[in-house]
This record gives sequence, structure tokens and C-alpha cells, in this order.
Amino acid sequence: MKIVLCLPFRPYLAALLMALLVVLPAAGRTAGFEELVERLPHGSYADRAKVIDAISRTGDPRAAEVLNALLEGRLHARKDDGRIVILVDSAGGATAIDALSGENLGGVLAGSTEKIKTNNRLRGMLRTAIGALSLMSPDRETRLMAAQSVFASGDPANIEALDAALAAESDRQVATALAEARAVAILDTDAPVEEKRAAVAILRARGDAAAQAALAPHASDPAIGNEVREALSRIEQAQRVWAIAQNVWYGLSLGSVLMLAAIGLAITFGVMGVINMAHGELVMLGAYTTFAVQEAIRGAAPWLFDWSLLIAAPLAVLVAGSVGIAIERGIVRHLYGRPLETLLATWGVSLILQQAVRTIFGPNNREVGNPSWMSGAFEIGQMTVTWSRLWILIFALAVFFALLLVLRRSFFGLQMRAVTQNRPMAAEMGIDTGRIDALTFGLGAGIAGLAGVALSQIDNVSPNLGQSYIVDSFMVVVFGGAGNLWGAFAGAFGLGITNKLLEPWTGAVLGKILMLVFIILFIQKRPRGLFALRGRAAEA
Amino acid sequence: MARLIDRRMGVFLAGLFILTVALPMASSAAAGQLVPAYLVSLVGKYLCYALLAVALDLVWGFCGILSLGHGAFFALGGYAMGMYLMRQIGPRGVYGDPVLPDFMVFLNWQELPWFWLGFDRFWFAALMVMAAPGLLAFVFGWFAFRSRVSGVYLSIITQAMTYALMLAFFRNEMGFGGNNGLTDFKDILGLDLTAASTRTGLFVASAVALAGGLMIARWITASRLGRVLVAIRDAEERTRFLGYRVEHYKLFVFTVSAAMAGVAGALYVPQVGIINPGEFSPANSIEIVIWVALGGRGTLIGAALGAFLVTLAKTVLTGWLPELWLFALGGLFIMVTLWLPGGVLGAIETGLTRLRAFASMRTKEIET
Amino acid sequence: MKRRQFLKGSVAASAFLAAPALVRAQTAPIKVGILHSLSGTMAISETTLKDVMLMLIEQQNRAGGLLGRPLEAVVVDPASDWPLFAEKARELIEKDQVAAVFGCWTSVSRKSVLPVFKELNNLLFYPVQYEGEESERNVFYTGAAPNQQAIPAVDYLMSEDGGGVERWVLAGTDYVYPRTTNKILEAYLKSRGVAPEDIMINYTPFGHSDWQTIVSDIKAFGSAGKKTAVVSTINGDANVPFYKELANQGISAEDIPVVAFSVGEEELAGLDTAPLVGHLAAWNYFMSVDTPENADFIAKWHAFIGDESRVTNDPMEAHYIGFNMWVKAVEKAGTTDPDAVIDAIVGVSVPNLTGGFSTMMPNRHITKPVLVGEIQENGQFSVVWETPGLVVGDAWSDYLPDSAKLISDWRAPMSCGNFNVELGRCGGA
Amino acid sequence: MSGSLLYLSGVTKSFDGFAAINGLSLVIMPGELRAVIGPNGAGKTTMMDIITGKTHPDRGQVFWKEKVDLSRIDEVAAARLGIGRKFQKPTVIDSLTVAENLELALKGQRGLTARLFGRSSRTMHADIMQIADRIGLAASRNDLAGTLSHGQKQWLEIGMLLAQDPDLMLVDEPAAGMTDEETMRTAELLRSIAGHRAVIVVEHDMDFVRALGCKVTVLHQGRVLAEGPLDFVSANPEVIEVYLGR
Repeated sequence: MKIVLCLPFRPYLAALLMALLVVLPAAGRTAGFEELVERLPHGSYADRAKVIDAISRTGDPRAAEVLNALLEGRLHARKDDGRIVILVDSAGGATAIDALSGENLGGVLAGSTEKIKTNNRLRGMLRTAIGALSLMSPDRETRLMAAQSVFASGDPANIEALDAALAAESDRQVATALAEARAVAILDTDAPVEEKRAAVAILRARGDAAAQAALAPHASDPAIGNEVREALSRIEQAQRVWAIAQNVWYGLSLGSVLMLAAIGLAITFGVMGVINMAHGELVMLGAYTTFAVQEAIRGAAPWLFDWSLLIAAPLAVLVAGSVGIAIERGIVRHLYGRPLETLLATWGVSLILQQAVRTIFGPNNREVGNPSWMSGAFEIGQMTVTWSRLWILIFALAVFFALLLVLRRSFFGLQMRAVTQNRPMAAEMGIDTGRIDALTFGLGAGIAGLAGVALSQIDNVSPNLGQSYIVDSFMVVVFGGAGNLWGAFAGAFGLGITNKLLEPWTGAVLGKILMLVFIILFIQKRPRGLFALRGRAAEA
Repeated sequence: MARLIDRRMGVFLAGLFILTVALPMASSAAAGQLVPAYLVSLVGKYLCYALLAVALDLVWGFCGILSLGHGAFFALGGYAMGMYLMRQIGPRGVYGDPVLPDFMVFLNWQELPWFWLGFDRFWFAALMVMAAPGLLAFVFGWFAFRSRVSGVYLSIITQAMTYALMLAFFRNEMGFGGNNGLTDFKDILGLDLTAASTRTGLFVASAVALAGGLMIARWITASRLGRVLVAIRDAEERTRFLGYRVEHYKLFVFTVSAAMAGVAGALYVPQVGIINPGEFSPANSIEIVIWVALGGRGTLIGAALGAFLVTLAKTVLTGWLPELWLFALGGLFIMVTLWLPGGVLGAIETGLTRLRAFASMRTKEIET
Repeated sequence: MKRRQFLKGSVAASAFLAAPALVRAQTAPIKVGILHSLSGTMAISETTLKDVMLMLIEQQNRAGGLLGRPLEAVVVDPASDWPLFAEKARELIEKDQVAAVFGCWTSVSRKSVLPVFKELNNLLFYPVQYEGEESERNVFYTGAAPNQQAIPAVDYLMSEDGGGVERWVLAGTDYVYPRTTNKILEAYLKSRGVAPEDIMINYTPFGHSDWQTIVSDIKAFGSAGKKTAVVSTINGDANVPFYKELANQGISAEDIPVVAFSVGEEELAGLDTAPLVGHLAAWNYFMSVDTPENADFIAKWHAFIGDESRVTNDPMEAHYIGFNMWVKAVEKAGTTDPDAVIDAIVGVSVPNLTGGFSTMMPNRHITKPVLVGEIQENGQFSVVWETPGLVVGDAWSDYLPDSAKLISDWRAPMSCGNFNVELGRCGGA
Repeated sequence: MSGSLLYLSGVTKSFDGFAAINGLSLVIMPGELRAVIGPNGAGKTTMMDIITGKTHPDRGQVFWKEKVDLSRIDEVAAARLGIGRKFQKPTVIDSLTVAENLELALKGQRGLTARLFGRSSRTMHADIMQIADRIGLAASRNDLAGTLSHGQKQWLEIGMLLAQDPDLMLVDEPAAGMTDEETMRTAELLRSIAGHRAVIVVEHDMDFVRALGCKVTVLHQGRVLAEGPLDFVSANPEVIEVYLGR
């Protein structure tokens, strides 16, 4: 939210300035404004806060632009003459524009100007100040965000501006936001009790954490305390209900991550019976492929960045899949019928892959960015859903069903089932079992690579990435019942949701311990997992 | 008794004996420190690992129970010993508290938790070294074997067990020192832990424990009960239809093995000077499996040898090739599985047999 | 047959492990041990410290070595395995006969090697911020003690400039450093009048990667109408998913600032910092500090590592200070003999990278400035506050009841790290 | 039926809705030799599982010597009661010798401590020798079982059953994978065993069943379709249709 906030400003700046002229008729003290801006680079943050406050009160039409530049870190002081400039990105570097005269001063060398520093508190102030100055913006989005930043400040000084804006507002959503902002501000004034009660009602209707935060300080107010307390308890009640939904959502999301990590293993381990200790490292390879793709895009074609994951996904399948096939052809092939020795050999492979990545990419975390469509969050009622988690859930389900389709419907799936169920018979029928083994292993590995693409969005991309998922993956596959994709599905979501419902009242550590104990006990009850084949088939 | 010590075992025990006598002598000041003194503790540590590997081989090699959680029993034994060593510090901690260990003092614990009581006595600690892992193995095994959990399912829940214990011991509320574990030990049975004589004593104790562990394992596996274990490993269903209560046998051998692992842990801790929850990590337990597989599963001696070789390789390679040693170790694991299916011991014996056959052929050639 | 083979093996091994102790000529190199994990979970942080040590040693050699002898780095890999740290420390001291060791990151690795350094009487320079509660004759703590990091950071957040925070979330990974730091902070906050219900403490396991619940808890805790901040002692690896979740759930630094003690430039290198602008960290050094010493250090680092994009961070500065202190102490003592160097090093003062001098105090900790920085879009920190002068590292916190009684001074006549002022004697060593 | 060794009545067992056994009734008298035939999925294996306590019926009665309810015990208890079972796939302990395999099966000493501390007695050796001789493996008694041929393994397994000294032996397809000569020898062996003990043989090979020369029970869809001498049942049109006629 806050990130996007800055963006829509500039296009509407001109209109904004005009609007300001209307709102603030006292715009005559321009001499003060210039002096104040010159004073900005000097003194402590506290001094700067006073200057900002004063600037926002000058009503000068240039104030919004200067303050905005300060907020975005583009307001600099020239080192040679101390002139205050606004830096604007242009082709071949930054261009300086005089903050007061608007004169274009041409390109600037890096290091010839010094940024005027802000801190959290100043940025908060700036946002409120800019918000108050842009409540009448012709752009709906700008007004909405302005109303929200004024809401966050709760400063009674803005009431006048809010009233003016409310009177002129025609959009319902913006009007609500303005009314809410006004309600917060009213609570801090000496307004009549009736008006305050109305404000409480407005906030109670809003009903979210921000409303709670605004109301909480007034819970012991002698005049409206009762209403506030009642509103607060109502909001809390509603939020408790929402919290359950929220936890289920978290569980689904954790489940999707677990499933992605485990689904490849459900094939190599569950279907083929190969204890592949290098599975985690194949996931890691997928994540590093994503990193490499993004790195290439950053260098060559930054405009492609939003597509980086879509480009990385097939490449990750290719990279992890071919490493998987190489492992199968080079090592695992010689060890069929000796499952425990595959454990030893693939453990060796995992050590080598880890160290190889460490040598090539360095031991540190590498940065994998979120494309814009995976950043931020949206709200459903009082529940926050982050885009990245939602996409990962969708992605996980897509991978799962695609895989199911491949195994059930494709010719390759048919051959694969034939080989795993009756190898000699399959060979008799002319199936190249070696090729099918390699492809099956490659498929499992490729899916691990896909998981890596998704995990790179929410976790560290480091050589340790694989190790942190391998144990959980085995738990999921075994809990669900090896050899059954639906088992992995149910295992992942079952464990994910249970874990997340436990976490709020046990804490993360104890929650995880309880999960493990639960798995141990569950296996006693169903020694072959949740989706075990029963009856005679199980003995085969 | 003769059946207990076959040729293989004899050679190994003799080698172990020579090592036990020669190493402390060679490192003593009297011998002009032919080898550095730290080798005593280092090799002592290897011996503990070897005992741990023997314990795992007893259940995996002879009864087919692939435990991916044996590190937990080792660590529990280590913690029991560590708690004794902590209590031995007494009022010599930095805060001077007569009872509470330092980590409890600065985290404001008011009194010693109940499960720390009794650990100021050596006999109690020594008992717990075997009883704590043994009891865990008994309870865990009682549930798991009765429910006929087997194969990978058993392996994975043993892994879940050690993972859960690791997380639990990381928690500072547990009262085991959290991530830092137990450390800063001063003496054992009144003897200074840093003294060369104490070190030698611990080293000899480890060697004796290893020999004892080997003998016990050998005694069990060579007995008529050992045949039942092998039968369970090769054909569990068959054994059950012969009228054997498979779960009792599994439980017995699992518990014995856990207690043995506990002893290994207890001897390990005073020699390395620290015990912390990292010992519970699933990766550590997998490493134990790897020692056994590399040395030769189901041979006992091979397991000990495997532990010795892998940890020695780790010591040497981390100093010699600090940046590349994982490649070397990983490659070693792959090559052993591909080319030495019987493990190192198997390879040595095949080599010897071929050598002998070759030699006798040569003799014949010469004769004719 | 087999016995012979077995014996041969062990003889070869011991020969390998124990290179014969050479008679050292005056020009024989002085060996310096580097004990940082190059593999395993801690490699992510420690590998850089190994590199910086190699650079410092190379520079020292270019400047003519030490006492007319060249320095030689001995690098080993303790592989993030705590008992292996002790084994490798012993190997460095006994086999390689190093004059001093620079190493360790986690407290547990330090605890693991501590007995070795005491027994073999060698020097360990420990470069990472830690929980305090320790002062040993053979260890030199060049990272921050809690009073050099945590308490000043909280002071800043409480101030008007910091936003006047009244409500606190102490979030950490469940191990000794966060536990102790949070105990200290809790006591400190209460002493500053913060009500117990305004403090929320939360612990997570190592490598925790699913932060959804905790971040939303923080959000809920922060909606009580009082300015709220998070004090994070979350350990390295878990930070990336934590910050990603913060950003995604839309918690900006202006709403709920997070001040971290374990997040530096190196950790941020794995993150897109645009959504994190304004979150804070407290350290004794930032790469962005504008001093000639720092510019020089960064330039040399880039040249040494051959990569302009590599960052510098606080523990690197700690090694820089520690190494220079050791060099100066050896020169002062005229020998690398540990006892002489240990005596000589107290009071040694060397330039740090933030424009001042750091001094080794008698309690084995050093004086440092404390800086609070805000995360910038470029992955750097912008210093928003710093202590007016240097802060002396305090081994024993004044905010823990039993610890407050202890003082440390390794100079004669006290010569002890834990003198109990109530009992009038030293605790065990 | 009075004096019965094994009595099954109205036994039903379903797996996931599929009735593997559906109202099966069967009576075996002491010392009787009985062949059970039936197409795949007729419920032969499930029947044996129920008799040996491996699975428990959903409905119906299973009684041993008219006293013991077999639907309440597990396979270990069943084995100790005197019910021996040979699997379809020969299952012997590959890494033990023939003699050790037999020793393992020898009646008595199933307890942990007895096995741990007990030693082999002279009579045990004699018993082992005698059985090894009877199954024609006396010469290879010190060979590892894993090195035996398929047919020899079948015999060893039968020998292990004998060593158990059971009252009832369930033998699943003993002739599978055997040469004709071996098949006939096996039939002879089983005939010689019957009399002292009851034997139930499940078999596909009609020549083998004929060689046994005993009463035959035909199973189909979990029920008894026909019972009687081979010639009698093979004349039954229903039997011809579902089984022989295929």
C-alpha cells in the first residue's frame, strides 16, 4: 500500500497544486516558505520536524512537491553552494531541479549533492502533511490514500480540511474514508459528546485493527468511555471469528508450501521407492535458477521482471530435472533393490550439490525479488491475504492436478504405472523400463525444481534452503502414505492447517513439537499413512 | 565363549587393545610426545562414535530396524552425563550459586527443576545414562512395534522423534541450557577434566566400552536369539508365523541398542566438553547410518570401522581442504555405494580372499 | 593382515594430524588461526569473516609482517558443528601452533571452544554481538555486549525522534542470545516505566520460515492505540522470510518499526529492501558510515574479493579492530607469547572504522560507538542516531539481578572476570 | 461337527466394500488332507489369513478344536496353538543355514530369555537331522538357505512347518515353480505328513491335486462352491463354468 502511494503523485501534481490554491486561501507567505526550505538540511531531526510542520502550514503551492521529494529521498542539498534541489531520474543519470524556482539545473554527478535525511517519524509527518494537502485532488485514488494517511495521523488540525473535502466529495468510498479520518480526529478534540459518539459509531462500523487502535486510548474517557468499550468489545469479537478464518488460511498456505516441497518426493520416494536425500537440494536448484533468471533480466531486460517467474519455472524444471536424470542414470540406477544404499549415495549427492552451489553462487543469501503481482496483500473482511501466498497456493494446486493428469491420462503415466507395478511384465511388453525410470525420477526432480521457484518468493535463497525442507517433506509423504499423490496432498494440507491452528495457543516451537508427536502417534494408528492401500493389495 | 570371538573380532580387538595402550603412551611426556596429546581425546571421540555405530548396526544390521533417530539416544546419554558434570561444578560457576548452573542463574531460575535432582551423584547419572535412552526406546518401540510400524514408516517416525527432541531441547524453558546446551565442565569423579591422566582414563574407558559393546552385540547376535533377529530382518512375516512375538524381540534389541548409544554419548561428552541440542539433529542420525553402511552393515566391526573412517576423514579434510571437503566426502559416499556394495569391511575381506587365492595359485604354479 | 592395515592407517592419520613441531627460526611465519564455518548452516555468515581475515593478514604482510616475520593464515572448517569447533581449535593450537585465533560466530561455538583456549592458554578474538554474561582471560570480545547495542536502540525508539514507542514486541529465535537480551530489555523497559502488558515476548525455532501467524499477532498487538515497535533478535536465516512477510502484510516502518540486532548489510543483500525502508538496526558500524578509514577499508575489501557488489558489516569491523589490537599488542610485547600479549593488550587503542578509537578494556570487551540505522532502498543503512561518545562493553548486565553483582577486571591484582562485589570474591573460572 | 480340528461357519470378511470371503463354511477333521482350489480372487488367501489369525472376520465363527475362538487371536498365538503356514512364495531365512532355519522353527523355546541364554540340546540336533533327511536336504544342511534352488526352498519351508510340529498345516501352492518330478515328490511328502496332522493344500495344478488324492473344496467368490472327491467336483457344471471351464 505504502509503496504504491508515492507513484500516482507526479502525474497529478499540476492539478494538485491548483487544488491547493483553492483549499488554502492564505497562500501568501511565500517568503517564509523559501527560508524554511533552505533551513531543511540543517539541525537535528527534531528541528527538521518543526520546519516540515511550518512548511505544510505555509500553504505555498510548492510545498506538496518539496515535501513529496523529501519523503521519497529526492530532496538534496548541493554540496558546493547549498542550493536545495529535487533530483529527477532521467536518461543517463539524475537531473537536478531547483526546489524553489523550478529551474532545471541539468545533470548531477553522484556525490555532488547530499540527501536531506528523514527518519520514520519525519516520514510519518510528511505523509500526513501531504495527505492533508491532497484531500481535494481530482484523482480518486489520491484522495483515498490521502484520507487514509490523515486517518493514520489522527491529528485534529486536519478537521477543517477534512470537512471541506467531505463537503466536496462525491465518491462513496472516499467519503467513508474521509468520515473515518474525521472521526479519529474528533475523538482528540473537545467536541461535544454527541459528535464524539457519532465518531465512535463510525469507527465501530469500520471494525478493523486500525479502528481498534484509534478507539483504544479513549476507553477510559469519562464521557464516551462506555460507548468506546462496547465498540471495542464488538470489534474484538468480530476479529476473533475472523482470526479463525485467518488461521485456516495460514494453514492452507503453509500446506501449499509443504505440498510443493513434498510432491516431487511423493514421486521419487513414494512411487519409485528411492530414498532421495538430495531432494531438498533439487528444490534449492530451482530457487537458484530463479535467482539466475532474475539476475539476467535485471542486467539485460528489466521490463521483463514481472515475467521472471514464468520464465524461471520451465528452466527450473529443466535444470532440476536434468540433474535428477543424471543422478538416476549415474547412481540410483545401479542401486535398485537396495533402497538404503540410495540413501547413502544421494546423501553424498546432496553434500556435493550444496557445496557446488556455495562455490558458484557464494555462501550468502541471494536476492530473489517479488514481481509486482506477487507483492502486497488484500483484505477479505478482517482477513489479510498476501498475494504471494495466494499465488503459491494456486500454483501448488495447479502443479498437483497437472501431475495427477500426467500420471492418470498420459501414455507416459501409463508406462510409469506399469513399470512400478510390475517391472518384468512391463519390460516384456516392450517398455524401455530404464528410460521410464529415468524420466520418472526426472519428473520428481523437475517438480522439486518448480517448488524451488515458488519457495524463492517467501524464503531464503541460500545453500541451506534444501536442508530446511527435507525433513518436513519426508514427514508429509509418510504421513499421507507413500505411493499415493492424494496422500501427499492430504498430508500437506492436514499438517499445515493443524500446525497453524495450534500455533496461536502453543507458540511456534511447541506447535511444531506437537505436530511431530502427532505424526508419531498417528502412524501407530495407521502404520502405512493416511491414504494407505488396504487389504490384500497392501501386502503386495 | 570361543564362538563369540571369531577371527575378525579377534583381530579387531587386538588392534583396539594396541591402540589403547600405545596412544596414551606415545602422547605422554615421558615418550617425548611422539604424537600430540590432543589425539587421545580425538581418538577417544572416534571410539564413542564407533560404539554408537555398533549400537545402530545391532538394530539395523541384525534386525532390519533402520533407525533414523539413534542420535537421540546418544544425545540423551550425553545429557545425563552433562547434567552430572554440571552439578559437579557446584559453587564454582561464575555467579557462585551453590546449586544452580550458570545458565539457570542468568535466566532467573529460582530453583533446580525436579529432573535435575539426583544428578549430583555419579551412580545415579550413570544409571540414567542407560535408563533415559533405554526408557525412551522402550516406550517408543512398545508403541511402534506393537502397531507393526515398519520399513520407511518406522524410519521416518524415528526421525520425527529426534527432530521433536531437538526442538524441545532448544527451548530454554526445558531447563537443559537451550541452544548452548551444557558446557564449562570442570571435573568428573573429582578428577580434573583437563588433566592428561583424566583424558587417558576417559579414552581407555571409551575403548573398553567399545570392546564391551562389541562383545555384547556379538553375544546377542551369535546366540539363538540372534537367529530370531536375523529371521525378523529377512522375513518378518515368516518369523511371526513360526510363533515368535516379533515385537518383543524388536523391543529388546532396540532398547539394548539405545542404552548402548547412551553410554557412547556419556563417554563422548566429557571428552568434547559440550553437549547441545545439535546432537539431536536429524542430519546427525543420518550420518550414523552412513557410517554403518560405509563400513559394512551387519558386521558390527564394519560399523565401528565405518564410524572411525568417516569421522577421521572429516577431521583430516576439514583442516586440509576446508573449502572442498564436502565434495570429497560426498564423492566418497557415492563411490562406496557404487563400487563397494559390502562396505569397506566387505571390500577388505574380498580383497584378502582374492589375494590368498592368487597366492595359492602362484604357489601351485611354482610347484608344477 | 588386517591388524597391520589398521595400524598403518592410524599411523598415517596421526602423522597427518601432527606435523612435527618445527624449531622456529626468527623468520618463520607467525601463524594465525581462522576458525569460521565454511559449510553448514553458519557458512552463510562466517565465510565472509574468513575472507576478511585473509585480507587483513595479507595487508599486514604487505606492510612488512609482524616483528619482522610474515603472518600465515591457517584456515579450517568447523562446519557449523559445535563439538567440531572445539576439535578444530585444539588442532589449530596444538598442531599448527597458531599465535592467536580469530573465529566463532554463535555463542554455542564460543562456549564449545572456551575450555580449549583456557587449557592451552591461547587467544580467541570473537567478533560478533552476543548476550554478555561472560568474561574470560583468553577471549577478547570485539562484538557488542547488550549495553552496546540493545539498550541504546531501545533508548532511541523511546525518544521523540524514534517515535516515542510505548509498546514493545520482543521477538527472537529461541536461543540464549535472544533469551538473555530480552531478559535484560524486559528489566530495562520496566525500569523505564513500561507496563508488563505493553511487552509481548515471542520465540520461534531456528530457521523458522512461516511467519504468517506471528506477523499478524504483531499487527494485532500494535493496534492497541500506542506506538509499537518490534525488537528483533531473530537469528540470521529466519530474517529473510520474516521481513518478506512483514512487507507482504503491509507493515511499514512508520506503523510498527522493527529494530534488529542481527540484521546487517550482509543479511539485507538477500532481500528486496524497497518495502523495508525505515526498519532499523543497531550496530557499532554501518557500511554507509562516511569516514576516510571506512572508504579505504571498503575499497580494499572490494579489491581483495574482486566483487564491487560485496558489502561490509559490523562483525567484519570487529575483526578489523581485533586484528589491529592484536598486532599492536604483539608489537608492544615484542613477542607472540600468549601471556605477554594478554597482558599487553589491555588498554591498546586502535582506530575503528567510524572515525574514532576503540580501546580494549580490562574486562576483555572494547569501547564502541552505538549507531542506529534505518534501512534504505539500496540495501544500506542510513544512520539516524548515534551515542554521543563511546560505550564500554559491559560483560555483566546491570539489569539481571545475579549478574549485576559481578564485575570483571583481568589486571592484577584482581585478575578475574567475575568478581562478586557482595561476596567480595571471584566466582569459579 | 464333533471332534473337528477346525470349524468355520458363515465367515465373512470385506476390504473396502469388497467381500473377499462371503459366508464361508468349512470343517477339517484331525489328520485330514484337504485340497482347496478356486480361481484368482476366490478368497483362498483371505481364508488362510483368517485361520492363522492374520485377519479377523467381520462375521461368522472360527473355532479351533471346538474350543479356541481363532477370530480373537493373532498369528503368533495361532502358530503356538499348532497351526503352521507355508507361503505361496517360498519364505525361508536366506542368511541362515538349512539347519539353523529348522532349529528356528523347532517346537518350544519361543521366549526371549530362553532364546538368549538357551543352548541347543542333543535331541534338538537329532530332530533337525531327521527332518532334514525327510525333506531331502540332509546333505546341504550347512548351506545357506539363500543358495538353495526354488524347489529346495519349498521343501525347506515345509520342513520348517514340520519342525513346528503343528496339528494343522496350511500349504499355499507348494508345487509352484517345481519340475514334474519334484511336484510328485512333494505330493508324496504331503500325503505322508497327513494322518499325523491335518493338511490344507491350496493349489492350481490339477495334476498335483490329483496326486494328493484327497477331498477337494472349490472356492468361488468367497464361498464354497462344491466339495468332494476331485472327480466329483470336476463333474459339477458350476465348477466347470467358473473354474475348470476357463
